[in-house]
Amino acid sequence: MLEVQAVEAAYGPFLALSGVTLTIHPGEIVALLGPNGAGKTTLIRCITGLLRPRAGLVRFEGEPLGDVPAHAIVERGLAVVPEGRRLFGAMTVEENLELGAFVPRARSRRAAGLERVYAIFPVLRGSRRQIASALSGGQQQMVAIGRALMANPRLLVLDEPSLGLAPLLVESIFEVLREINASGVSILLVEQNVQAALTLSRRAYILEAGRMAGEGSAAALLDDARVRRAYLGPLAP
Amino acid sequence: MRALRIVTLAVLAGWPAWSAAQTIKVGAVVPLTGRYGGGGAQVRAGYEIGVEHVNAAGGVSVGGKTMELELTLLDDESDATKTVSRLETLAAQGVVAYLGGFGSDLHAAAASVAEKNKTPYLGVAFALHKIHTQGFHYLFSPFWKSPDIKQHTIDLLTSIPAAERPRAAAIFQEKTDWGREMAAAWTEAGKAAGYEVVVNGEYAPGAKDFSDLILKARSANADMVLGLPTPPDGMTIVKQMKELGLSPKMTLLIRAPDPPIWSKNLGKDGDYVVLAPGWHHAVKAPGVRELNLAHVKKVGRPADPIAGPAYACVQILAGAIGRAGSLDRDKIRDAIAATDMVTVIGPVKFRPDGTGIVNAVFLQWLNGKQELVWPRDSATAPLAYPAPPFAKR
Amino acid sequence: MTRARQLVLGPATVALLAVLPLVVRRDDVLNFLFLVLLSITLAQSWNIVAGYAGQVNLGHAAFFGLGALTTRTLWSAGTPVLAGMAAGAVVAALFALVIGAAAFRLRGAYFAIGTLALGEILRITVGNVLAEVSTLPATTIAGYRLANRYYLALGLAAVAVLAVAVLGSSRLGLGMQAIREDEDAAEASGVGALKLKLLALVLSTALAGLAGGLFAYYHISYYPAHPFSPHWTFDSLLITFIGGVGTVHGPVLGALFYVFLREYLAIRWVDFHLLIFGALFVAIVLLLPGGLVEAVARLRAFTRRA
Amino acid sequence: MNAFLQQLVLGLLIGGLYGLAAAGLSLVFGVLKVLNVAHGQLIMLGGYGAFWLFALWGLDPFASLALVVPGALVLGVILYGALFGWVVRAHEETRVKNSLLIGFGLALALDGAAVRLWTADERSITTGYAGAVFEFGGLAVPLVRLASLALAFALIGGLHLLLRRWRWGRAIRATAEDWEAALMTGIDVRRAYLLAFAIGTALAGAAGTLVSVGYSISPSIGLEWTLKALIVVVLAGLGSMLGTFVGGLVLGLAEALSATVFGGPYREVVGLVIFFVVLVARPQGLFAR
Amino acid sequence: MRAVSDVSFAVAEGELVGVMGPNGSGKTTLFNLIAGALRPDAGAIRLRDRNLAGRAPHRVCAEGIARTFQLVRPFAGLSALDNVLVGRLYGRARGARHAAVGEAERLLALVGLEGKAHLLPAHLTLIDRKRLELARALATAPRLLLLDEFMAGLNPAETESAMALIRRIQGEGVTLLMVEHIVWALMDLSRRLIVLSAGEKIADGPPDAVAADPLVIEVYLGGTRGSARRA
Repeated sequence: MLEVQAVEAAYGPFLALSGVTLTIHPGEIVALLGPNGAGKTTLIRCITGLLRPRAGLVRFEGEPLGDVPAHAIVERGLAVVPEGRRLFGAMTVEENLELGAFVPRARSRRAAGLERVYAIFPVLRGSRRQIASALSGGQQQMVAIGRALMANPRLLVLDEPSLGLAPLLVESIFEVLREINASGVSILLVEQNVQAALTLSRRAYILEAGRMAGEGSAAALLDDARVRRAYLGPLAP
Repeated sequence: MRALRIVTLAVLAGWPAWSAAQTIKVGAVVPLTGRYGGGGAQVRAGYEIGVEHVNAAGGVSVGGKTMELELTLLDDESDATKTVSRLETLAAQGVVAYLGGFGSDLHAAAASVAEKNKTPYLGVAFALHKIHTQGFHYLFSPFWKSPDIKQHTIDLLTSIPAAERPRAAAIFQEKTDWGREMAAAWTEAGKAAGYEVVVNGEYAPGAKDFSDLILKARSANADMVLGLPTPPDGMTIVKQMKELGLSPKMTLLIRAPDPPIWSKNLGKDGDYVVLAPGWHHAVKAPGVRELNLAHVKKVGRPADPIAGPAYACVQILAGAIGRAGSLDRDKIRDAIAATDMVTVIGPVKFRPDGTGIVNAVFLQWLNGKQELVWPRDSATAPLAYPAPPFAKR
Repeated sequence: MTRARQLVLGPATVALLAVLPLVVRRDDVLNFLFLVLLSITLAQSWNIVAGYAGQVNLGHAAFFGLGALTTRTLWSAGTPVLAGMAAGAVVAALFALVIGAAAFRLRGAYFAIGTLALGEILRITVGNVLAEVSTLPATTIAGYRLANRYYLALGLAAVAVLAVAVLGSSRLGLGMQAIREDEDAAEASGVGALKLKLLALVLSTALAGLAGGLFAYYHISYYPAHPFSPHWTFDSLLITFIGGVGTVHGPVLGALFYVFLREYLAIRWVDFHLLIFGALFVAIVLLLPGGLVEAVARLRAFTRRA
Repeated sequence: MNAFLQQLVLGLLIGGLYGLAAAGLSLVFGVLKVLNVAHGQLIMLGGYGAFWLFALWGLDPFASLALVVPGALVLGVILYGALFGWVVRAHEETRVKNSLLIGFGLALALDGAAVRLWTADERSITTGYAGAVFEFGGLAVPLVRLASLALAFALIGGLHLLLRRWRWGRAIRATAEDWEAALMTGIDVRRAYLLAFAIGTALAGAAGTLVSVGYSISPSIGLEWTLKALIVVVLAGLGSMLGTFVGGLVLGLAEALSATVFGGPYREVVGLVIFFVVLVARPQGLFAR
Repeated sequence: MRAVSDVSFAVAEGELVGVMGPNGSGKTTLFNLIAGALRPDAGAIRLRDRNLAGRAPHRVCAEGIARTFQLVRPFAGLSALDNVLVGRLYGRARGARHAAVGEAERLLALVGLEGKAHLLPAHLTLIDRKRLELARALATAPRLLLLDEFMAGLNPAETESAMALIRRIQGEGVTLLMVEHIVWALMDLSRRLIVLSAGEKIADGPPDAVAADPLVIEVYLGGTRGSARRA
């Protein structure tokens, strides 16, 4: 589904990623873990075409994404829920959602897409005429996920969906992700919430300071001291 | 820094230097772009045709040697600072006299540079009298000034039977020194012409809305409107007068209705407006026919109102140089001051302050044409008075 | 360029320009150089507040105009012109202090447009109140020497360049540049942003006021609203930007280039000069987005390699 | 009292034109973050377009909008492709600076070209029905200017709907808010820029047409309209076309009010003072969200 | 919306206190409040018994509180030396200019930027930019230094050297309050940790005690309540 091979990326003179490799198979949920500033968001920018890697290759469904402009990557079936949600705050919920179905592949199924999102997040149906910036954080996150779903993606990339949300909400969001995955959408989940991410995913990668520091099955990593140390330090229980 | 040096050298070396040739160099800085561009174009046509005609007639005889006039004309973008700078360029070229541009602020700046450079300056298309009260020695203007306009306004109005004359005048006063000067002059003229100024309202040039003045004039029952708007202001005034139902018996606007474009823009709403551009292509004077022919060839219509006086400037200058018999600028200056000749604008003499003693004309827009209505003896049409209301045209 | 070279080259240029009127007795050249020097002063003064303190002031003409108005009024009344210019600088700076407190509540584009409005308010008001043309008496004109104006302009331009050079490496200049780069980070480093911005504005407007005084001394006949025209602001901005904003050399290079190109084209192509100037300007901005200073640096690097 | 009300009505009428003149500038600034100081020149070109359609074929100026607006749209596409498309690649700070410089050069070039093409004479369109007036409770409402206001409102309203309903309209709004997020939802941001610039130019063309009917045009009117538009843009704040329109009306009213109270010459001064006070009190503008 | 509510703590002279908490828990807001970038709605911030709450940032700096930023914010148009000079010439120190240059150079050397004084920040690596920002903050002669995620984005080797640098600075007598995500580094450096969650202080104590606190583990390691119990 998605292959990232030996990607190297830089902002100006300093290297943000080097030799990063990652694979997602169809139908998988893969977690990408790592502390703040490790380069997770940079990797996502490389995958979504916002940043051109200096070296290496990103392939989506076998096709290299090297020169594909960012907007055309969405058309190919790769949608992203950006960090901090990045909703169009002055627009209504429904307008945000409909913009998610902007690309041709999703446009014809706009109505069905809306129904699907409202089925997943029933609260949004009630607030669909509201201005997005007036929503609570949790609802905003639902809109962000809904907007990405509207593109009818085959791979959904989520950048820190639990950020700033109460634990109960995180739980329900993750439940939704499981449902989405069950409907056939592969998921790449970038998270700080290690526990939740590893519970949800089957495999995970650990990024540290721009390099892959580890990879493995979620179950193994849950008990891996390396993960724990990356977050809680040597004194972690 | 190397580039700085290169540029410095380029400035010094590449700056146009002028060679001495066997021509009489005359310089003009005229606004071809910017807000005065329309007027500048009229002036330019007059100068260029004038120089062509003088040269076609064999040029000017200077001390037994016949020389051609060579006109260098530059654009100042309607910006007084650029006027100054470009006049200096012309001075370095060795011009023996300056021909003026258009608009009183540019004239004021230019005349003072001429004064400083001790170079005679002939300018038309400004009626501001104040410039002539500064004691300038080199400034000449064969064009009527505010006091002349005042006097001729009286003459024009008193030619109307006393019972029918306008009684209540509204002055739309542009907030400039000329506006102030003319407002005072017209107020003064009312005593002799038998009208009272019922509204004297000011506006800033370039205004988009004149309704406050028009409404005041309407409620004061003004039957005459006097003003000296720029073309855009004048057009807006007439449009809004019609909209707000102000239909005076006489509308006398200086400046705005001068360009031929007036009636193209306003259609029949522009009719009946009386104007005082200083000249008309139908005046009876020698050379007018030739000027009109050349103007038709160049622009496609008989000479514009300002083109005539501009043409006259060249005639006066050529005559003065011939009489001076020298290219000495002071001798030319004295010869201009002693001018007593007949030009396309009729006989011209100068007063000591440099203002011209020239014939006066009033025109009126009638059926989309500028008709000469005053003085009566050379009129192409009688004065249409009172003007019918806008609705009945 | 090394500091030593700068210390030699600067005075040498000024000295060269100082002897020029003795060699070249052409008023058009003097007048051209006068315009360049005036533009340097005005652009450099704008550079202080925009290039160093990072506040794009679009009402700069107001201060130029106030300087001209004050100087002309006092000079006409018999005050020596230098005293009049000093007074003009003070008036401009005082006005800056008064409006600065309000205007600096605005940031970025809002500051720019707000100051543009202030400039227009002054221009229209002056045009309304003082509608009479201001002309020097004929006796003064008879004794008018362009060289005097030229020397004053040279001195003022030298002062302006020097002021910016000194400011650029001073404590105050450093603080202003810190504000330009990041106002919050500057505040966190102890820089009182409002105070320094006001100081930059006062310095900038005082210089603009002096330039206005010079204009009043130079221009024989003009309408009092003329120096308030937004064109003076735009000229300063364009000269500074095309030369190199926030540098000492930028406005100097920019003024030379801008005034030369403008005057040259106006003389050479009477009917098409605006069109050519505009098109050339666009081309230069597209080709040299970093301004002339950067282009010169690149050129020098290139010639050194070649 | 009547005269006072009459003034306000006329202020409102001219305010609509201010609003329309500002709308295009606001759209371009809001979406591309580019300040096009040649906007007034584009208005001027629109005016000439309408003028020539009227002078050559006698086409009614309001009808000629149907040709002028598409023409301006094409001009916008060309200008974007040739000039402003290069500017948007730069970072935001350089973007504003370089757009200022390019806009200035473009303005000069257009000024010069217009003089060569159409002479420096002022032009204006006077139709057969010019000067016709509705009497409404003793107030005179000039037909042409009322029609202009209505058209301006219709155009802004249409644009408002376009930006709300049309797929690309929403894309333009999304790009204005967050171009990166727009890119991530699959919007071709460059295309949104191009569309916004072209629509902005089309609006300028429409405004120019109305200027040539109600007032007059000449090659030198550009700067004046740019300044006016700029002030309305900031007064209203970015983000809403309807807000910009209302901002224009507010400015027109303020000017009329001050002309009545302080006299005609101070018409614009008071408008500017109000503008400055609003700006200092509410830097984000009157109607920005 | 309340970002931080009713948070109280005291820092002793010479102490190094770490602040941790998940993203969005209010750490940066807390720093902004202390540094004067935000005005507190209620409460007091005292430095040596002087209440600084509500003062402008540059006044707070003059009183002796300096900070670094979560995302480095050096003055991009100024050389490294000039960056530090700004701090020296305007902060609490306000030294004479010639002395200031010497001090700035000493600080650049202290943070490990010797030989890079004339480079622009754009030509520095991330760690060097962080060092530069630290030097700029130190140049103001702070009594209290706020470090906001100083180690974020550094590789392990760089993190080690950053830790050594922080120890050196603590050795110079500067009191430190640091927000950090790299918890092992924080636990290694500090004797005391404060944990924030959703704008409230949930723990305050020695690192081992904090790390063992079930509340901390739940909010920090995250996850659902069920999985927290399992951990």
